[in-house]
Amino acid sequence: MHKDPSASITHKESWGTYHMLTLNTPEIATLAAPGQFIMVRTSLLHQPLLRRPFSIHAVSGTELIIFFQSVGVGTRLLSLTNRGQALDILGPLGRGFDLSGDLKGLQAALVGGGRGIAPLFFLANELRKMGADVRIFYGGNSEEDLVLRERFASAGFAPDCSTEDGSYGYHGLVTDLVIKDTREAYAPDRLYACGPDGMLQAVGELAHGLSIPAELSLESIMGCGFGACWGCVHKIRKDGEEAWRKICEEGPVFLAEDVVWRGEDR
Amino acid sequence: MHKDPSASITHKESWGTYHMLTLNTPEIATLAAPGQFIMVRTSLLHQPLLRRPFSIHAVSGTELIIFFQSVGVGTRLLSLTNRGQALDILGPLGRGFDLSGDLKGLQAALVGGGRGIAPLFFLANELRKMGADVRIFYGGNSEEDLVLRERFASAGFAPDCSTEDGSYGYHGLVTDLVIKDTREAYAPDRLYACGPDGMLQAVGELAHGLSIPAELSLESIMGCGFGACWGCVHKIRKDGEEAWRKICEEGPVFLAEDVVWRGEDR
Amino acid sequence: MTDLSVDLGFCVLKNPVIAASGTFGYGLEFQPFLDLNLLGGFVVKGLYYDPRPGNPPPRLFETAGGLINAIGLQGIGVERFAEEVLPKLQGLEAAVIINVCGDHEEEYAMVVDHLNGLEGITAYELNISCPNVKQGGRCPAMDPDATFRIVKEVKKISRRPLITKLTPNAVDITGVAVSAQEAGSDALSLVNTFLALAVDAESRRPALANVLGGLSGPAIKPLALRMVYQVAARVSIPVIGMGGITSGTDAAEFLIAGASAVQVGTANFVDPQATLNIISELEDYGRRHNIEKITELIGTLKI
Amino acid sequence: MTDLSVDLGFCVLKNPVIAASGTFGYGLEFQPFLDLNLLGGFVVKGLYYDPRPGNPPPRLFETAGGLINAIGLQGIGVERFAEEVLPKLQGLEAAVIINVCGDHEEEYAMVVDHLNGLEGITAYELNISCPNVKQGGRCPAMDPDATFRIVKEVKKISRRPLITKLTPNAVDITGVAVSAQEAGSDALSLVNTFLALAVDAESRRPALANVLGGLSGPAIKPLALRMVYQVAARVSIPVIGMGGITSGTDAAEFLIAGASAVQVGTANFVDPQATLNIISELEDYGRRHNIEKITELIGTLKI
Ligand SMILES: Cc1cc2nc3c(=O)[nH]c(=O)nc-3n(C[C@H](O)[C@H](O)[C@H](O)COP(=O)(O)OP(=O)(O)OC[C@H]3O[C@@H](n4cnc5c(N)ncnc54)[C@H](O)[C@@H]3O)c2cc1C
Ligand SMILES: Cc1cc2nc3c(=O)[nH]c(=O)nc-3n(C[C@H](O)[C@H](O)[C@H](O)COP(=O)(O)OP(=O)(O)OC[C@H]3O[C@@H](n4cnc5c(N)ncnc54)[C@H](O)[C@@H]3O)c2cc1C
Ligand SMILES: Cc1cc2nc3c(=O)[nH]c(=O)nc-3n(C[C@H](O)[C@H](O)[C@H](O)COP(=O)(O)O)c2cc1C
Ligand SMILES: Cc1cc2nc3c(=O)[nH]c(=O)nc-3n(C[C@H](O)[C@H](O)[C@H](O)COP(=O)(O)O)c2cc1C
Ligand code: FES
Ligand code: FES
Repeated sequence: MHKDPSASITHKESWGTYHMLTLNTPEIATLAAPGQFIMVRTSLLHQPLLRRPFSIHAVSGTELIIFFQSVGVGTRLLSLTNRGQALDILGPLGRGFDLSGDLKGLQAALVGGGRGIAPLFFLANELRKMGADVRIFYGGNSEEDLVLRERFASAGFAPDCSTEDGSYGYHGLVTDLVIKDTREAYAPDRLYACGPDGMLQAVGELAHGLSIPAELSLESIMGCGFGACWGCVHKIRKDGEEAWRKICEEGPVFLAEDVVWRGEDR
Repeated sequence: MHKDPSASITHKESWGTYHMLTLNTPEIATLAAPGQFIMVRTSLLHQPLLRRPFSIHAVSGTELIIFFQSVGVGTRLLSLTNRGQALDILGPLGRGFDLSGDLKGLQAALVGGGRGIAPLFFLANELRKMGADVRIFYGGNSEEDLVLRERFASAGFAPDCSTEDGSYGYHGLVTDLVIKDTREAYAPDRLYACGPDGMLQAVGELAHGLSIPAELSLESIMGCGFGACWGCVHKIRKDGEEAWRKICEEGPVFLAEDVVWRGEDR
Repeated sequence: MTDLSVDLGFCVLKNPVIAASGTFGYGLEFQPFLDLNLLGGFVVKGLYYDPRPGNPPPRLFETAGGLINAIGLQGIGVERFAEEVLPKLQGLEAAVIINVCGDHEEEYAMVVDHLNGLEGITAYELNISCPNVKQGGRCPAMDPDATFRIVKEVKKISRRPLITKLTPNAVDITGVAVSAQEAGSDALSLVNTFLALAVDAESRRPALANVLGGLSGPAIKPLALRMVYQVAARVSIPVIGMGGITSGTDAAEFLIAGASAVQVGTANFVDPQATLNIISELEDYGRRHNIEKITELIGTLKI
Repeated sequence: MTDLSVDLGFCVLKNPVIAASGTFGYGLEFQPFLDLNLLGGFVVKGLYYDPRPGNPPPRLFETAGGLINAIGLQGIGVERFAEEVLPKLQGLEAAVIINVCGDHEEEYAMVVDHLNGLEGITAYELNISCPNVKQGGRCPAMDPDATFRIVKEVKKISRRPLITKLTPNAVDITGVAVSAQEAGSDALSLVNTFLALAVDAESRRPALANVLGGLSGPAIKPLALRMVYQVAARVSIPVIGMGGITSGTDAAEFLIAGASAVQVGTANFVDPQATLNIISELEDYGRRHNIEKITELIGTLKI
């Protein structure tokens, strides 16, 4: 966990509302693991006041990449930054995906919705290095959301795509695409997912039905990102006990079976 | 008085902490007179909240120029804008210098301190058009403050300069330079000044001593710039009565003899 | 197209957006920028019986998302207002509301009495909540009993509907609200500015000549919204909400929290067309949410 | 070089910068970013006798220059704190202050009683001012009498200095301050967060699950500064000021307004090294102004 007050932007790419920034930040890049995130200060003034969390999309040497969608004031300011500028960041933060044990031959299904695809690139690469067989399921509202298709493809992870409006790939939810495939011939050993809550919940149910584990990367508004504010909690089961646990510290990745969704707990 | 939500920046020039922006804003440029100002929104977020006032430095056709020093958060943001961006501005605002009557042959002494030089370029040009004889006195803390020297010179108004640290021109206050010249041979008919309060007060006293009129352009923190908030007042004598009058509406230019300085009124 | 009109009981506004007192001059200052007829209404600058000199400068100081002011209610007094300003405000479609001030109960009554006979006024807004004038920022609206007395007194002689404007610096704003209602106020408006201090660390002096001032703008929105929510839950007369409104969404939030209309203050300085933008954003909001009448929003916060 | 140390009467701090409760975890969370020994002190997260589950999310909402929180004082309770956390806080040069909470008078006493026997604690800060837990945000510090009773009760059994933390939502914060002093409080800290509401206009729901929350951050600085100024003028015990401090200049402003030390809250989230930056900016300020001892600043506002 480090603070780098001047992580310089060495590369920037944009597709519509989606943007990718490469940051040179040796200490943080070296420590990063898939599923972890960084907190970025988007303004030095008091608005936006708080840092914003972004998953680590990829790491190479002293550089780290974030991939984000412009959805509000902080991400808009970030989308206006340019090569050569420096960002004030904290990281790497949180506990990422579980890469312990022997993963050789593991059938890994990675499910990403919209900007939720961000951490799965890093994860896919690490899983492959460890001998796992990786498939990417990539969903969005429409074709314009699937901007990382080619990046995944040229890294050797040609994704199975879906769009809700049918403009590209499977017409429907990405989770329905995964379900369809598992009904046909695909038998994953483990699911990994990042995206909106509804999607995560569906992935958890699918994993439960298939009796396989699923790891979900949760989102929440974060006050600090390093466990100090207790603002980012989600209800999590642990040792049989349900409690509000900090996503930034114990997560953002949790086992689906431990995640209690609203409604379940009331 | 117009609002132009998209006055585009067509040219930008910078010297250290000083900057010049040329804005294309047909309606406002056409109406502008020397001594008037515009209110510029420096951020679309809530910090800085209020617009910032800037004198009209020059006008040509549909374009208008402002010249400013970066001294705080708003001017810093403004200094980071680039050609092609658009600014949200109001103008032209206030009552400028008095250019009524026959000014042919008038010996006009224009005294500017630091960023206070801004409106005097516009004024100098108009006075010359009307047949006046213009001399510019330009003061600063040091040579780095006199960034418009050449601009004035190449327009035919080679300025008499002073610096407080003696790094360029007369060593001392610009008002002392004017006083020195009037003691020697120079006999101005009218003084025009813009700069810090102390300088304006000294110019007023000099004018009083010479029994000539002086017009002073006052500054104040402004809430609105168009007479709605009553935030920008200065004590002004009018018809024998002293009252807090709005700088943005009745000024920013006042006759020195009407301006009541702190101390005088207590 | 959403019907934006709201009925306050004593008058119907074409839309719920009113420009707030002290931030809209006498209305006339905004005519270069907008057609006053497009507004739900506007409240003129606080009016005392006699002309008032106001406070010495500096009178303004900007803070994070906010503005502190200590204008000290500089104004032309009721006679000059009646002669020079009011004639220019005749025949408007927007509600014209007069912000009535006083140093004591009698002065409020004197202002109202003078205006009672004149045309072109929709309602009075009793400003018993300005924190700048009296020492330490005290004002009648800080106390339920003082509020009751003044409202009762003025209501007795007023020939027009009475809106009582509450201060957030009250001992208990809901208590004061209930008092004002019991004394016969036709509506409430809240909030006025929050008593604030800014210090210039370089000179070790207060940033404002008056020492204390009133904080307004986006910084106070969450506090104002809370107070509007609490007060609207306690009274049956209409509540006009304000504090930091700069967008149609902000206005919608106040309506949802229980306000029947809103006022827009500081935003008028930032953008003289702020009220118009808010009205059109409120229209957009209505369209997006399929709202037939904007009044459907009022007090619908789902707890 | 300016001497930054301040003597609060009951303890000497190496500098006047204290991290505020609820924004600095148990201190340990900040060790990756700074050496705790460099701080004047820090206040741990509010501690009840028993563990507390806290409020459901969303617990945070950002506003213009501010943050609304309704954490609901989630915490591990005094026993686990004593076993798991306190041993790690031994031997620090910084003052370690425990923020003591309770649902009723007895609970405050129980917490203090349990901690009295343990090492490594400099003082207690009585948090009678958290607006989140009870319905509608009420708390003892809103009332001078309730404050007097609790402070008196706890002071009786406390073996350590007592700081009473005041709420800005009080009926009259100076009255409460005087009560706390009369009941024997050794110092006061103010302000806690301001009761606030945020509404999501899209869903027409409150933005926080708890409906109401507490506003902190730069947005409240002018209000906090005003209260510190008013309270410091009325009491003789030291006042620890806070509310929106993010820079050394902000800290200097609070000292000038009458605070003997300051606390830094929300800024710790924005920058985990905020306290260190503030300390070094305060040093710069001292150097620029030729101040020998930072205590020379306290209460020097020139009116
Ligand atoms: C651990 C973690 C990792 C994330 N990684 C990525 C990533 O790799 N790429 C990416 O595009 N986004 C990511 N997000 C979401 C991203 O942080 C938010 O989109 C961002 O904070 C929005 O900031 P804003 O100022 O633009 O939006 P705001 O103006 O603050 O709000 C706009 C909308 O976004 C929602 N929002 C605000 N903050 C968050 C948040 N922290 N999480 C979720 N929704 C939020 C608001 O409720 C609102 O609906 C991640 C979030 C978390 C918690
Ligand atoms: C009619 C008028 C015309 C002006 N013309 C010019 C110009 O042509 N060029 C130029 O460089 N400046 C001009 N100024 C001053 C300019 O408006 C301020 O420098 C600017 O508003 C500071 O904004 P900021 O956000 O950068 O500073 P802030 O961060 O707000 O404050 C920095 C410092 O500037 C002071 N300040 C803030 N606002 C004003 C203000 N309105 N007037 C004076 N001091 C202020 C503050 O007290 C503080 O000391 C003019 C001011 C007025 C009133
Ligand atoms: C410069 C200024 C002057 C004000 N003058 C008055 C006034 O004369 N009478 C009054 O009732 N309120 C006055 N107010 C308060 C506003 O009407 C409004 O209640 C307050 O600013 C909160 O709204 P806002 O955050 O939208 O500005 C004034 C506010 C400002 C900023
Ligand atoms: C997330 C959060 C949690 C807080 N928890 C506590 C607490 O447990 N006890 C307490 O006395 N104050 C608590 N506070 C209030 C702060 O200590 C401080 O009084 C307030 O935030 C104002 O200071 P600031 O503007 O610097 O944040 C909390 C504040 C925040 C933002
Ligand atoms: S974001 Fe602060 S504890 Fe998780
Ligand atoms: S700046 Fe608002 S009246 Fe002059």
